[in-house]
Amino acid sequence: MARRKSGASDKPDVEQLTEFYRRMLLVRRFEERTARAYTEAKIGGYCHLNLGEEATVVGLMDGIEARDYLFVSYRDHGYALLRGMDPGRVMAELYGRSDGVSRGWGGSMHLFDVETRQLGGYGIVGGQLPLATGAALALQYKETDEIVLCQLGDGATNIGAFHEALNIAALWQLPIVFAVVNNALGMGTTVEMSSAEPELYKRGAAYRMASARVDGNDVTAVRDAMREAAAHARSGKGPFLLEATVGRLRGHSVVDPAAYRSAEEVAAVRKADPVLALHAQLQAAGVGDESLAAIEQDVTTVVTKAVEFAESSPKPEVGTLFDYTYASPVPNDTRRRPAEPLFPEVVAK
Amino acid sequence: MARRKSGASDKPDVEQLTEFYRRMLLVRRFEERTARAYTEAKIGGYCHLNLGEEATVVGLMDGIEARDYLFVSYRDHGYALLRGMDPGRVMAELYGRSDGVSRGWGGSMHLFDVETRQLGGYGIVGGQLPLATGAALALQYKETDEIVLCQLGDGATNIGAFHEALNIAALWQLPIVFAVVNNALGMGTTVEMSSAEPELYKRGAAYRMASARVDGNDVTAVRDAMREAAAHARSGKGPFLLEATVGRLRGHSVVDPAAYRSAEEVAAVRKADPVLALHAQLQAAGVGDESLAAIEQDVTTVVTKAVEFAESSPKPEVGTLFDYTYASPVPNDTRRRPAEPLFPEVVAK
Amino acid sequence: MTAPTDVAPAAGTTTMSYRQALHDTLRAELLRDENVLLMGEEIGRFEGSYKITAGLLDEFGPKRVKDTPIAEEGFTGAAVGAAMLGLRPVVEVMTINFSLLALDQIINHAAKIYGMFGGQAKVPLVIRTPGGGGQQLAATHSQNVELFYAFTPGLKVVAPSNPADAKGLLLAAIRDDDPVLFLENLALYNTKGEVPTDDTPIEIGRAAISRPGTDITLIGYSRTARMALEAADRLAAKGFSAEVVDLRSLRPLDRQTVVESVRRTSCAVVVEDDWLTYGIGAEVAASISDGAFDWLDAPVRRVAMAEVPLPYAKSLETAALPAVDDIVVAAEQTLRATGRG
Amino acid sequence: MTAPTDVAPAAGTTTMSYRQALHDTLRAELLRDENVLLMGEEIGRFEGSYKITAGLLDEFGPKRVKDTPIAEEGFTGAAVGAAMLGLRPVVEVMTINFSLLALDQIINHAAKIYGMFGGQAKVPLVIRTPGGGGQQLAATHSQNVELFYAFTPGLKVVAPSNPADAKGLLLAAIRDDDPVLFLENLALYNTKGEVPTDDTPIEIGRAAISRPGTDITLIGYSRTARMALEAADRLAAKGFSAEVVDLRSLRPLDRQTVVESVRRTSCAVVVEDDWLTYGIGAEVAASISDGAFDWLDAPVRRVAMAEVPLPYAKSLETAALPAVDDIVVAAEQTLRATGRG
Ligand SMILES: Cc1ncc(C[n+]2csc(CCOP(=O)(O)OP(=O)(O)O)c2C)c(N)n1
Ligand SMILES: Cc1ncc(C[n+]2csc(CCOP(=O)(O)OP(=O)(O)O)c2C)c(N)n1
Ligand SMILES: [Mg+2]
Ligand SMILES: [Mg+2]
Repeated sequence: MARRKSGASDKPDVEQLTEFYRRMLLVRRFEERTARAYTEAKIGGYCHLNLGEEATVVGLMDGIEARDYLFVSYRDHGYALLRGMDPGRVMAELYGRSDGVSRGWGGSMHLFDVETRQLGGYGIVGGQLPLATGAALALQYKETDEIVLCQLGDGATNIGAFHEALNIAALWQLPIVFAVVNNALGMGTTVEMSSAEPELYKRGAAYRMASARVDGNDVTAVRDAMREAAAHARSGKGPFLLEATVGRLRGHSVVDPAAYRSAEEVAAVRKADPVLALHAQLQAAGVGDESLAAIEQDVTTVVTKAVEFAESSPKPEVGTLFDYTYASPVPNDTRRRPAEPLFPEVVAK
Repeated sequence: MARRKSGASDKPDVEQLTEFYRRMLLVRRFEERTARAYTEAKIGGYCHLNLGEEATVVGLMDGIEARDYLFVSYRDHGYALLRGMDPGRVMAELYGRSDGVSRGWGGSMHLFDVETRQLGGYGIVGGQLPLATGAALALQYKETDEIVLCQLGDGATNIGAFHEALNIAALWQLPIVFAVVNNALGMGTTVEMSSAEPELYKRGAAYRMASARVDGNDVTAVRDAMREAAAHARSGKGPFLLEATVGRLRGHSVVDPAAYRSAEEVAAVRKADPVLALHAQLQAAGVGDESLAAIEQDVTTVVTKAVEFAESSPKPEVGTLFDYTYASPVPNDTRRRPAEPLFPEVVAK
Repeated sequence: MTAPTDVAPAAGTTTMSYRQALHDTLRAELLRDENVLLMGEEIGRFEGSYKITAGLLDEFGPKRVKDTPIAEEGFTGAAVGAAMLGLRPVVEVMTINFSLLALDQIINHAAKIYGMFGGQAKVPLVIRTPGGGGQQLAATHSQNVELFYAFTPGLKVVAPSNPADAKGLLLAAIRDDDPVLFLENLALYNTKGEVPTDDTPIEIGRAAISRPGTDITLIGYSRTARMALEAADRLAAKGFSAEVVDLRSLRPLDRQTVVESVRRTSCAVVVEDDWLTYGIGAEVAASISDGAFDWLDAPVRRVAMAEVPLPYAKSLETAALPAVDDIVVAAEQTLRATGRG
Repeated sequence: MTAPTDVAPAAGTTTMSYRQALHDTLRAELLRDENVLLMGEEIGRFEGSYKITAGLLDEFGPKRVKDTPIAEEGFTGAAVGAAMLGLRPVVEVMTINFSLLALDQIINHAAKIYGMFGGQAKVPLVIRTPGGGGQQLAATHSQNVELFYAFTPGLKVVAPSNPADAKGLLLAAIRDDDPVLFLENLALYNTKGEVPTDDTPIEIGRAAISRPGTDITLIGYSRTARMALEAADRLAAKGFSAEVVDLRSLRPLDRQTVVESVRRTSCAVVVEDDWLTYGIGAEVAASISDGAFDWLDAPVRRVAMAEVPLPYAKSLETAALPAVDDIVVAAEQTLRATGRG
């Protein structure tokens, strides 16, 4: 399939677009706040933001159903928010607090919530692909009409797990959509430096897998493409490879100044900023500045409350350190802190 | 590119074909003798034969130059013979003797010879692909006009290393040809059960890599296709993916009775036997039965001598056990046999 | 239901091979729980590289017995994902050497998912795979790398040495909610033994004293536990009473049973099929020195592979691998060092 | 040329960071030998995830400094193949966690090629990779799995703890004809020290006594060797003289230096950044118990990570990782057990 745009036939529905705007703005403001918290050392580890990818995140999330399962990369905050996780619990996870969605064990890269069926954030590039494929196998096995959406970055299409997972998914005709969010960069390496076929959706051909590319700055186009891909997978036609082209507004992670990017490149990405573009589109469609400001206000309140919640959530107790090694209890598990001897009775003697 | 046959324009040269026949027959008789030696327990481990693949092996080996490098899978005996290794030393390797091409350390799956530039036989499916890609990188780095030929089986196209290696080779435009010998089977699993795109040469598309399929039972067609692919790689146009379709005359390895194959399947493969077909073609072209019998005789002599050489070659001395752990000497290497203590002085005390 | 009269009659046993015990247990578990499925290369149409799954595709069909492409990382990872959604996949990795291609999915994913997400998702997965040298398969096909899994918290690792344990531990592994690496051994498949007819799992994490003795403790697992029993026979003929501890579980490691045995015997030999330096035996030896420090009369000896990439040639391969003789020699030297030999 | 007058003047030193020592050595080796090339993810345009290769792409161009796709197995294996043909690639694997994706190429190929083919092809390859927890990177990004490489014959594994060793061992690794796993550590990159200005490699396979002492031996490598020095300072303040052994090389392991130290001090604490059970320290402890059996006055203590997938939350991460305090506590308990504390 060729590149897709939201066509003239899909009359933009202002109410719907306004709602999309609200969601995109939530991601935008949440991520900006996250960046600040990171520089204030409230958040540790690696921290990757969805800034610039808001239209894609919102479009993908609107294109699947609540009963579907989601596996994403470490660039996962926006998905979590739009899957319906409580922003406070998402922020608490970034803060490493016990009310975090992953109880503080995962952090920014590992947002997981059984309720909303986002089965992780994964920090190993490509690691989520075999898992998501297996989840789709379980759905096929159980004969449900649920599907799996597996998000990945452009750089992840070069790793072996991509090939193995897509081949298996296509071979077994599994109900899964692989969504490549192509922001044209790994960390600082461009997609052309990494992929011998930089039009990534074309890689579906190696598995006879249906595929398409969509403009990831166009929220409606992404939503529509996602719906089609989901319908394809849900109807038993097998997996689908969807590529959304987006821009990355900041560095690879919060700490990356992105010195390797040219001024023109940065300017082009800024120019295509999907949040600003939608703001302008709504203004042009007659949505008043007050309405837009009210949205801004609502979103700011949500983000502020999320931070307050995170700040006040307790740090995990050291006594819980050995609570999550095994799900089935087992004798002789070694539960000692670093200075503790294996045989205290021998040491005490 | 589409499937290739040796065209009417390439008038079959009887002398050339007779020579090809001699080589194919060498592989055939060597492998039959190997099977016998294996059942006589002269050869250990796993043992995979080229029976049915003779036209492809001969065609590929005739299509590259002596200065080119070769990496192959564990199904490697025929390549070794046609690369010009001494059949006695090849058989000695299968016997695990010190005159073996790999000094008895590798066995059937690991035939290696620096002289003839066959840089291994590899037992890990797909393991040779990154290595071969790196060898091609070295050739490009050194600006030689040599190329690498990397042979693999159809089953190997599903493993991650295939994807990573082909992407890197194409991205860096390396001088390498990947030759997939598609015998339609992994061990007992068919190519359709394993590859979502069973026309394997089409997988080149995922890397914008030139590719073609050739009838692997047609020795001239394989030779021609290999020459074209090699010329492509040698001229700096980047890698090439060549697929040769063949039949497997026996089980996956010597011990496999292949009970999973239908009688019709086996009959079809037997009917297409490239050695018998070329024999008939030569007869039809007027080559006399005496000449053909003389070839048979020569080949039998070579194989018989190879076995004699192997039988008489000494077994590796136990004293050489620690000779090949490291190329650069190093202090404190642990060189002990299983019953030896680490600190003999403490035990002796 | 728990009234004394309901107690089952003492279970009978049948003689069968290690292979048969595995096959029958897989079949029984497929029958018992429809969430159990088998996945792996060549397990269906080819009936398994070592024929453990023979007949199961015919009986259960391709939904329950899935032939996979050659894609260790892909299908092992898919099994992890399927387990997250409640299936109970039993994966066969053809030999432990090939498991290295799936290591990221096993160590970075299967072992991490329960903990890294704060206990939200279980991974009830079994990975069956044989180790073992001695078949002239050369350096890349003869490794014993169970260490990599035994080292990793979040995984459980079991290594049965006989048909009864193969059955009991496989039952436990399949019914466990954590990822279990189930180590088999090429050299054990044809060995025979008595197997209980009833379906009682063996608790993961407990060693067994497979032969009681008083003079020295021999410790092994998988093939080497069997070798230790043979060595104990030979030592008995020489007048020494060796106790044999079969670790059975490598993670968790039952240090207590090992240490208590050595506290009784005062000396020990650890037998392992992997390389000595950093091998499984290092932990066993260190734990003994730790927990039985005041009881030990001689250093703990380790009998292990020579530290080389295993050669193909039979002469060299045999020289590199531990044999029963080696255990006897090491035990005698150790007994001598204690002054009792 | 070897006349006494030709002896070089005693080399000077410069203070620099561990990062700088690595950077400068890579640069010097690129200048010295045109067969040396660097490969890895983000080492060029991005200048390295931890900036070790900053500026090198600009200086040497894309032929010598190759940015690779995200394909650990592919590019590591390509480096092995290039090494077989005489190049001397220095690969950067961004963190040791990701090396698990290349394990097949490292263990089944790089480590096997010289032996399995009877010594016909050398693999002069260096794989540089940092380990280390403590950065709140959570379970999959905080592992210390050097064990996997240290266990494997055919590989050499070095683990410098200070800038001087970083330089000397990197020189040795690049000039060595075998595959060398060069372990760095996230927590060491910014540490400083004196680095010799001359280009003398440090022999692989030898430990160093980084601080002599008489009462107890503390043993570490990489970050933990540095921690052991700090612990020795603290112990000195309490009146104990601790000797510190920095292993420097994990394979080969210099047992002799360790054991001789313990024969002098009669007790030891091993400090490691990995999980205790089956960790690097198990071999060190077992070797000591083996070689210094009659000299040891107390069990060898191991200070190591708690055996859990490392949590993200700072409170839990700190509780799970070894600290200098832990070494001091273990050393004091050990000294007390010897009756000297
Ligand atoms: C297997 C593995 N290799 C390397 C890394 C380090 N790494 C983290 S993110 C990243 C770039 C990924 O790029 P892409 O897939 O395009 O995703 P994006 O960050 O652009 O969303 C790299 C190399 C990793 N986490 N895992
Ligand atoms: C990574 C890995 N997985 C599995 C195996 C076991 N195995 C050996 S050969 C083989 C089938 C390979 O089929 P194909 O690539 O078509 O080659 P053929 O044997 O047909 O020449 C398998 C699964 C292996 N050696 N390596
Ligand atoms: Mg990207
Ligand atoms: Mg095949």
